[in-house]
Formats: sequence, C-alpha cells, structure tokens
Amino acid sequence: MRDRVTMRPPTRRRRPLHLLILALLALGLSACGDAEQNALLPAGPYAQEPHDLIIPVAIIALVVFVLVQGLIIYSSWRYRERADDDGSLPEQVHGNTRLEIVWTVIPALILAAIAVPTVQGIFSQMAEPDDDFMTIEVIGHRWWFEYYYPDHDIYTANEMVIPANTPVRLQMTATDPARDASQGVIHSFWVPRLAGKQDLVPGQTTFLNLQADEPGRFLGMCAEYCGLSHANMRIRVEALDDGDWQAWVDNQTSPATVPDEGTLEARGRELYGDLGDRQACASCHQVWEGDGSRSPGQGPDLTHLMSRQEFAGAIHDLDAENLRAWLADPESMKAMNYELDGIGMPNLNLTDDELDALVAYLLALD
Amino acid sequence: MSATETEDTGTDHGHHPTAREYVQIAIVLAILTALEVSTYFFDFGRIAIPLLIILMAIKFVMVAGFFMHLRFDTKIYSRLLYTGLIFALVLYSITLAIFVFERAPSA
Amino acid sequence: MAADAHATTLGLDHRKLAMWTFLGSEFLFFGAFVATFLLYVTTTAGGPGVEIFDIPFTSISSFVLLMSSLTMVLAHNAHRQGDLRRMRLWILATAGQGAVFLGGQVFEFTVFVKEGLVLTRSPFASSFYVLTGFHGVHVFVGILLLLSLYSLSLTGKVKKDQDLKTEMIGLYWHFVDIIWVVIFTVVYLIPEIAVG
Amino acid sequence: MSSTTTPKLRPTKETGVLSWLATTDHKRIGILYFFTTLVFFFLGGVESGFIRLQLAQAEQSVISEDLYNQIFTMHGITMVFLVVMPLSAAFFNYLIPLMIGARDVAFPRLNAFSYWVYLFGGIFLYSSFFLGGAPAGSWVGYAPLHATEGMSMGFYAIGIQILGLSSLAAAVNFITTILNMRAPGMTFMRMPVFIWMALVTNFLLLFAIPVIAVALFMLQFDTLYGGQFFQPGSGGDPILYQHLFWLFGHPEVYIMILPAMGIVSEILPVGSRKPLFGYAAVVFAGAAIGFIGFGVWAHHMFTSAIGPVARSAFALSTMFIAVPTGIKVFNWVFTMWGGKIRFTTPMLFSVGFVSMFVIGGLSGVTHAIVPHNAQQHDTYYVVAHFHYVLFGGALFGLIAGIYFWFPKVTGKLMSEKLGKWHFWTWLLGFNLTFGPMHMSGLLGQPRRTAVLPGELGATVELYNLLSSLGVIVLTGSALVFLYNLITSIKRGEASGDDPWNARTLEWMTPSPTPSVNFYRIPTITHRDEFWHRKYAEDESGKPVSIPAGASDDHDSDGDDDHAEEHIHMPDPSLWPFVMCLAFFPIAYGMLYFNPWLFALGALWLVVGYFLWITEPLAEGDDDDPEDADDHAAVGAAAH
Repeated sequence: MRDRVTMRPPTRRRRPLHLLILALLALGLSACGDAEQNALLPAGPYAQEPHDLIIPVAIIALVVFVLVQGLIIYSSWRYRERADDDGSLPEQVHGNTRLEIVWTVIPALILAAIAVPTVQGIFSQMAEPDDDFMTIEVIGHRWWFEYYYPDHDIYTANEMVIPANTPVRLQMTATDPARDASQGVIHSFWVPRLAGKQDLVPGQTTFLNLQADEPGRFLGMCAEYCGLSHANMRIRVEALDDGDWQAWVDNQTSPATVPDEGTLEARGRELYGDLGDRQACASCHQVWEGDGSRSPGQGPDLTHLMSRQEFAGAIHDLDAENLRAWLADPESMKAMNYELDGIGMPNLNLTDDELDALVAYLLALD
Repeated sequence: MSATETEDTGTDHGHHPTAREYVQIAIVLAILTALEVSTYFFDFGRIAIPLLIILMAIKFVMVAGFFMHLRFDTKIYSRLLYTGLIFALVLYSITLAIFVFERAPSA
Repeated sequence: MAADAHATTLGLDHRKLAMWTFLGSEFLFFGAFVATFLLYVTTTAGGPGVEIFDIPFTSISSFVLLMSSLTMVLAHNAHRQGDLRRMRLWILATAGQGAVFLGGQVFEFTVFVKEGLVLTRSPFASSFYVLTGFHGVHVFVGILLLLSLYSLSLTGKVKKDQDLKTEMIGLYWHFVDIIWVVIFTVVYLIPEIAVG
Repeated sequence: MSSTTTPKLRPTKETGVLSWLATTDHKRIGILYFFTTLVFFFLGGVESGFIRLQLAQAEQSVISEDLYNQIFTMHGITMVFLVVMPLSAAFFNYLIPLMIGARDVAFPRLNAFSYWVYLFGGIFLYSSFFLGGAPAGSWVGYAPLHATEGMSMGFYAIGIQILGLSSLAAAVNFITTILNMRAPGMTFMRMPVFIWMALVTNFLLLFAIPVIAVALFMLQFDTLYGGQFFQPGSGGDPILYQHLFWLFGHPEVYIMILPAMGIVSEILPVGSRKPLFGYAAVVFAGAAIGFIGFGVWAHHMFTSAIGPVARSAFALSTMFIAVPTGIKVFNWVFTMWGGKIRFTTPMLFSVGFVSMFVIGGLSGVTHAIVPHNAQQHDTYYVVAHFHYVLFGGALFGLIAGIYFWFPKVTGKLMSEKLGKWHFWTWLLGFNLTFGPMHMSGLLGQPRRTAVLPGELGATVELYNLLSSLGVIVLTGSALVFLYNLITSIKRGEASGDDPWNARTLEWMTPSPTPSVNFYRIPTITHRDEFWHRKYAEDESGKPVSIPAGASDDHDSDGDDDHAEEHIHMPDPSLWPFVMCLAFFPIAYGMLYFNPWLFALGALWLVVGYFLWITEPLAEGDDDDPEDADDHAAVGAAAH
C-alpha cells in the first residue's frame, strides 16, 4: 500500500517550526504591552518550567496537526470524484495491518517521550523550594484574597507584596465557617506570569510556589468559579526590590495612623467604630492601632489601606471618589447580595456627612 | 433463526438445584453469618478483618451462584454482573487511595 | 422460559439480559455510597460514630434478609414446577421478611436519631443514612414488586408457565440481598472492629 | 406468550397528537428526540449568544452578573444533557434496529419512557428560570459552593438526576437490543461501526450514570436537606464531589463523541465509495477509548487538592488515551485515500469532523502536560479545546448524520446547495468563534467570568470580539440549516430508496422507512451486507455490480408480497407518557421539601406502573416493566 505517508519523527523539522511558533507568539504578544496576565510571558522559574515544557509539545502538536490536516486535504483533493470520471468504483481496500501498527506505535512513542519530563515537572513544581523561601498564607474569601505574613504578622488584601528574586511558598485555604458566617468555597489562585494555578479548598491546605525574578506588578484572577462575583476576584502581586520590600514591611508592621482630635478624620474614626443601630465597620474590618494582637475580621484588614492601589477584589482604583461610591452603595460597585446571603459589604445607608468623614479617615490610613 | 455467536444458546440450563439443595445452601449461609457475627463477640485479633472479607466474598458468590443461578446460566450474565463489580471495585479503590495517600498536594 | 415467540441473537430472553445489565450498573451506584461511607467512617464532627451500632440487633435483621433469599428462590422453584399456590406462599414469606428487615431499619434509625445521630449531624451520619436508606428503598421496591406479582398471580395475569416473572423479581431481590451482605460487613462489622 | 393471533401488519396511518403521545415505534421516538433537541439547541444557542454579547467588549454589563452566571450554566447543561446526548439518542433510536435488522428495540415502551423522562427533565430544568432563578454554578456544580446555594442548585441536582434516569433506561434498552436482536448472521464483527459505537456508548452510560446519580443525591441532600457530605465545617470533603462528578464526567465526554465517531465511520466509506479502512482497528480503538475513558477522570482535577503521584498517574493515562484516538483518525483518512469521493453535504461534515476533531484532540494532549495544565485549566484555552471536541467533533458528526439519514426518514433529499452553504459558513463561524479562544486563554482569560477584564489587554479583547462575531456567522448558518430542513421536509426532492449508494442494512428498506422496518428480516453474510448484495468483487478487488434480482436472497424490495406473516409490532401505549408525568410532582416535591407532593408523585408512579404491566396486549409483547420500575424508584426515592 501507499504507506509512505506516515508520521515522520518531528525532530528534523523543529527549527523552522520553532521559528514559526515564535512568530505566532510574537503576533499574539505584539499588541499587549499591558498583558501582565499572560501565561506565555513567564517572569519567574515556577512559570518558566511549564512554559518550557509546553513549547516542545506545542511544536510536536503543530507537526502532527500540519501532517494530518495536510493528509486530509490532500486525500480530499486527490481522490475526489472528477467530472470526467467513468463512474466505476475504486479498489475496495479493507485495511493494512502494517500501517495500523505504525500509527499505533509512533504516537505511543511520542507520548512516552513527553511523559517523562511531565512527571519530573509535576514533582519539581510541587516540592518545597530548595533555597530559603518565604511563606505567605492565602485565604480565599468570597470575593477577595487575603494574605497573612506569618514571619511579620502582617495582614493585607487583594495585593500581595513579595520580595523579588525570593521563592515564596503560598500556604492556602479558603474561609472557614468559624471566621466567616458564609460557607467557604473553592477558589483558585492564579498569577500566570509567576506560576500555574492551584485551588484553595475549604478545610484543607494546599501549596503553591511562585517567584518573581524582577520587581514588577503581576496580575491574576481567581480561576475557580466561586459564585456571583467570581469575575471580580482579582489578584495583584507586587514584587519589590530589597529596599522597597523592607520599607513596605516596616510600614505594615507599624500601627495605623490615629487622626488628631477634632478633625474630619477623627470623626470618621468614631463612625468607623460606632454607627449607632447600624452595623459598625469595626465589626467586620480591622484597623490595628498597636494594642493587642492583630486579628482579622470578616472583611479585609484596613490598617494600611492606602498602601494598596486597588480595592473591592482589586477591581477599583483606591481613590476618594471610588471609596465614596463604594461606601454609599457597595452593590453598585461590585455584584453582591448582602441582604440575601450575608456575603460581601452591606449597604449601611450612610448620610453625606458620614460619607465625608469615613472617606477622609480611610484616606488617612497610609 | 439460529444464533451466530459463540456463546451458548438457550437459557435452558442443564441444572436446577432442588428445594432441598437450596435449603442446604441457606444453612451454609447461616453458619457463615454466625461466624461473621462472632467476630463481634470474640477477639479474632489481626485475622478478623481478612476473615470478614473472605466470608463476605463467599456469601456473595454463593447467593449469586446458586440463588441467582449464575453458575448454571450463560456466561454473559456473569460477565455483565462482574464487569460492574470490577469497575466499581477498581474505580472506588483508586478514589479512596487518592484520599488516603494523596490528599494534600504538599511535598 | 426464554425465547417466547421470537428467537433472539443470543438465545436469551430480553428481560433477563436487561435485568443483568441493570444489576451490573447498580454496583457503581452502591459502590459510590460505600466508598463515601468508608471515607467518612471516622468523620463524626464530635457526634456519635460507629460505636452507636447495635451489632446483635443488625445481625438478626441481616439474617432475616439473607433467609428471605431462600424463600425467594423457593418461590421461583415452585413457580417453575407450576405450583402457583406454593409460589404465592413463598412470595408472601419473602415480602414479609423484607418488611421485617425494613421495620428493623426504621427502628434502628429511630434509636440512632434519639441518640443524636441525625442526618445533618456529620458526614458520617449523612453517608450512613443515605447508604442504608437507599438500600432500604431498594428493599421497599422489591416488596412492591413481590406484592404486585402476588396479586397478579391471584387474578390470573401471571400464569403457570411464566416463571420468568418470578425469576426476574428474584434476581432483583437476591441482588439487594447481596448488597446487604457487603454493607453488613463493610459498614457494620469491620468498622466496629477497626474503629469502634 | 404466543403468536396465535391473526397475522396483522401494523397500521401505518397513525396521525394526531395522541398517536405521538402513545407511540412505541422506535422511529417515531427517534423523531421526537430529534425535534426536541432542536428546540433545546435553539435555547442553548440563545444562551451562548448572550454570553458572547456580554464578552464582546471588555468591562461590559449587558446582563447582570447573576443572570450571566445562570446563562452560562444553563448553556452547558443544555448542550451536554439536552442536546448532544439526546441527539445521539435520536440516532440510536432510529438507526439501531434498522442497522441490525430488527423491527424495534427490545423494550418499546421503556423506550418511550426514556423519551418522556428526558423531555420532562428538560422542562423541569428550564422551569427554574421562572421559579426564582436557574442554577448558577456551571455544569459541574462543584461543592461546597453549590451545596449551599439552595433552590436553584436543587433544580440542577434533581433535573440532571431525572435526565440520567432517562439515559440509564435507554442504555439498558439499547444494550439488550444490540446484544440480542441482531438479524441472523450478524456477528459482532459484522456489525456496522455505528452499532459498535452505540454499544460502547451505552455501556459507558450504564456504568457512569449511577456515579453521577450518587453525586447528585449527595448534592441534593446537602443543598436542600442539610446533609454534610461536602460541608468542610463538619469535616466533609469537597474533593469527593469532584471525584464522583468526573468519574461520570469523563466517560460522559466519550458518551458525547463516540456516537458521532460511529456516524462518521458510516458516512466516510459511503462518500469515498470504499469500505472503512481497518474496521477491526476502528472498533477496538472505540472500545479502548471507552474503557480507558474510565481511568482518566482526575485529569480534570490537576489543580485541585490531589498530590503529585495521582497527578502523574492521571497524566499518563490521559496521554495513553490519545493512542486509540489517533488510530481512528488515521483509519478515517485512509478510508478516503484511494477512493472516489463524492463531496455531498454529509461527506463534507464528516471530513470537517475529522479535521476539527484533530485540533481538539491535540489540544487535549497538551492538557496532560500537568505543569502547564495549571496555566490552561479553567481558561478559555479549555473552552476552545472542548468546543473543538464537542462542537467541531460531536456536533459536526451529528449534523453529517442528519443530512445523511434525512432521506431515510423522509424519502426526500435535503438541498445540497443550501447544505454546502451551511457547511462552509458553519466551519467558518465555528473556527472564528472558538479558534481565538485558544489564544485568549493562554493570554490569561479565565472562563466562567461574567465580565471580560479590561486589564487583560487589547489583544484579548480583539480575540473576544472575533469570537463574538463568529457567533453571528454561526447563527446565520444555523438559520440556513433550519430553512433547509423545513423546506426539504415539505418539498424536498424525492430521494429514492438508496440515494447515496450506501452499504448498511437500513438502506435495504424503502425510504421513508415503513413501520415494520423490514418486510422480511434479512440474513446477514457480510459486513456491509447491503453493499455486498449490490456488488461482487472481481479478482483485482474491483466491485462489479450485481444485476437487480440476481441475488439469491433478495428481500430488499418494498413489496408486500414477500412479507413475512405474523409480523408482530409493539402496540402503542399511553402509560409511559402518563407514568412519566409523575416526575413533576416528585421533582417539585423533593425541591420544595413537600412530602405530600412527593407522595402524590410516588403513588402516581406506582399506579402508572401497575397500569403499564397489566395493560392488555393485542399480541405477545416482549416489553419488560420491572426494570423500568427499579430505575424509577431509585430516582424517586430521594428522601
């Protein structure tokens, strides 16, 4: 039979195809200067390894793709019935055992070759980093991420700050019922340029390694559907060089600013602690002013709120206007249904005066 | 209208146990059950659990083989039943093994 | 018997083949519940665990169910010999034993609930009740089938030569019994030794 | 039972609504399945329209997050459970008896039961839109999120349970039919590949449906009655749900694709006018896919809480399953090789199937690269992948089947001109919609998000816009198809009995198929029996036409003179329909925890069952009531 057309080992064609892939990728990347969430642009070893695994596989897949599609198109064209056909039927070929063996064995060999580095990669991705690493605890809430730095006793939300060039091991779980009235659900932590994703499971601990080689801001999102506002549960990772990192730690470990008596900010601080018959901010949030230990509430820690750039699941820039709109009517800023399920930020029916004071206070928490 | 498969034709299996044989089987089953229950009252030590599993398997095969006529019927029935059983055993064993040995993805 | 008016490819009756096919799939059904129970056998959330089981009591009701398989097969035996009267007797005996088993289960559940093991108490409680409960539902359906067979044979709708009908219900009944053989060992006896 | 009653051919003129409600004719049930899936396909398509409208541009809010979540969930459920699976069932119903030379399925009333359960399950699911909101938790319904969401997820748990019951009953029925009702001489290795794939598919259903049934029962208990199966607060393990779901869910993928593979394996030889290349290899590869398909489930959980050994093992099994898949693809291509291909519409869709499926298969292999799977998982890359498998694969194959067997059902041809328009716009629209998703996924776009985040960048936005434009093309294409379908039913060109010069038994009967299927059951001596009755082979393997009537066993003419006497066709019965109505009170009773409603339904079910088994029969009937009841009771007994 015509058994010439079989799979050729892909190695011989690697070079031009590699170029082709790179060209395609370049096309994909050309317009995205702002693509900090691009899995094809690894910025650290834990994103680099999967990337280096997938590229050769993609090349092999592309070879197979071209070959098979070529075969389909060629045989469609070559063996189509022509206008001048005599109407006779073609030879009734039933099969060819040798060919069957060929296209069983060759794919099996290719897959076996891919399997070895895959398994190695699985173990090296999941193992503890060899070098000294920093642990950060990640807790998935609906719908925001909380970070706790056990070495420094720091709580923060939405934006995770890490030192560049240091391996970080995330120790992750989802809200437990003791902490949060609402049931914890599964989330997934995904910052594509730093690492692949790993689910956060309530009641269990999972781990994820990541590392940024250079200072920079890296974007990510929750990648496991977690309910109403899943789309609004975003992640920012800010990698800082040593100096900035130290400054950040120093700031975070210091108590919150207490505004001077008589100022608008001080009025805001009062309201923060007491809103009369309405739920006080302090019943869910924490502003640590130096006394006692830090213990988080149901909502994000606000001690150094203004050291962050974004809020509300990192979907809004942290500025006076947005803060005010958020306090006035949270559900217009982010999909939530507090009345129904108690998840998210309630509408406290604040008056204009109260809004002014609270916003002023929050803006002072730097 | 003959069947063309290699499997035997017709369900008119050669043997049907008599009522007396059924009772004898039931007595054996009763004795095995008594043995099973005795593990609760007496300490069998480390052999208790293997023993229970073996007794369970024997009872299983006896009920299926005699009361359900599997021993005397066409093999197709056995294959259907035991395919399901083996699928269930293998799949759920793997699942439980993952829970026991592979629960948390820590190194 | 098989092969009524039409010859079939395998020479088997459709109904019997279908029943065995269905029974094969039932293993996957009960297997999932048993696996869940095993996973949660110690997950009691501070509530009652396997020590709550009353092995002597369950042994008796298990024994009753096991013996109902004997009466079932005797019913089929009688029907095969064309003795509808004796068949009906054994059918009633089988259904009666099934009812005793179910009664025992209801009693067992009631006692457990009084001792604080309610469905919502823990994963252990949920998996125990749902596993044994679904088995109970199978027994209940079996009883319904037996009673329908009984009444249909009274009205002459099940005839002397239609022992396949009895055999089919018997297959189902024995299967439900087999499942209990497994449950009795895996859910009651072994955890009692290993955990309790 | 006996056949002592007078010889009678079943009356063919049965019209009116009642005749459809009472039908037990596998062909009519197949037609019912077909048109029902069309309706659900329309609904699922509208839902996808909303999804693409919302994501056409970044940070849009055409519909609210809540509604978006409901819509993408219902899109998935609809397309999987209410379109692709039942559309396959439509083909099973119509074709299995015809292709194995039987007059009906083993249990005609159980067959009707399956259809009505499916229809009512679908209606129940969709009623959620009017009863407080549809399920909003994706088609997987992961716990614990969905174990806490109350009513809407109750619709999910109970609705899919009902649909599963339909599939399970159908699986038992079809397995019995295929094993036990083949025409004399039709050995396993003479069965058409479609029948083989139907057999494998139904075994997959048989063993997979009980697993999802358990998962859904647990979800239902957690959601509605305070069960603790997946509640982490009391030690429940949410990962258990994932295991159970995917123990079903992965075989489910093959349940959806194998029938289409079977269809294509029938059409490619006819279009190429030579036999299927490597029949045995294709059959065994299909069986192997089905078997291995049970051993790869955890590859949907590579980013979940499972350890490295499990990840490695499932990576290997996942790669392994690519081998039999590849075998099939190469055999299809070599079926075309050396043929004289007539590119009719069914042939175009079949070749399109192979081509698009290869893309989906290759991206599937990349998922097995676990470290990188952690990047792809739950992104649009995955969305692209499974649409290439299920849309480019299953749906292309099924549409090929529609064009191919349309003449069999109606005796008319669908318009080739419109068919070609349909194919090329379908191919274009499909690739435009789903091709860019590969890239948008790798560039960081997660799936199941109600907004397209602007921060993903202009490239991702562009790709999303292209995807949304693709849906417009697909919509136009679907309208062409619909127009073609309706006008061809009304005034299509007469097809004759064998318009494609086909190979398998169903084309031996007149088109449209008479209600008895075969006036005389043929005796099978070859694979591709019908072809061998038309052609002999000379020494060089070239087919030589056998003059009509020369065959010694020529019983294909639609001539009543040769008809067998005592043809026994199943009697119509209303009870399957009436009995299935019980699932409404049962389902709503479970949903609203109303024991009286539930008891009413259970009683209805039991009474219906009694009427079913005691229904007087004109003739002996092979129908079996018992096992239907077992399933029903299992489904009904939720608390």
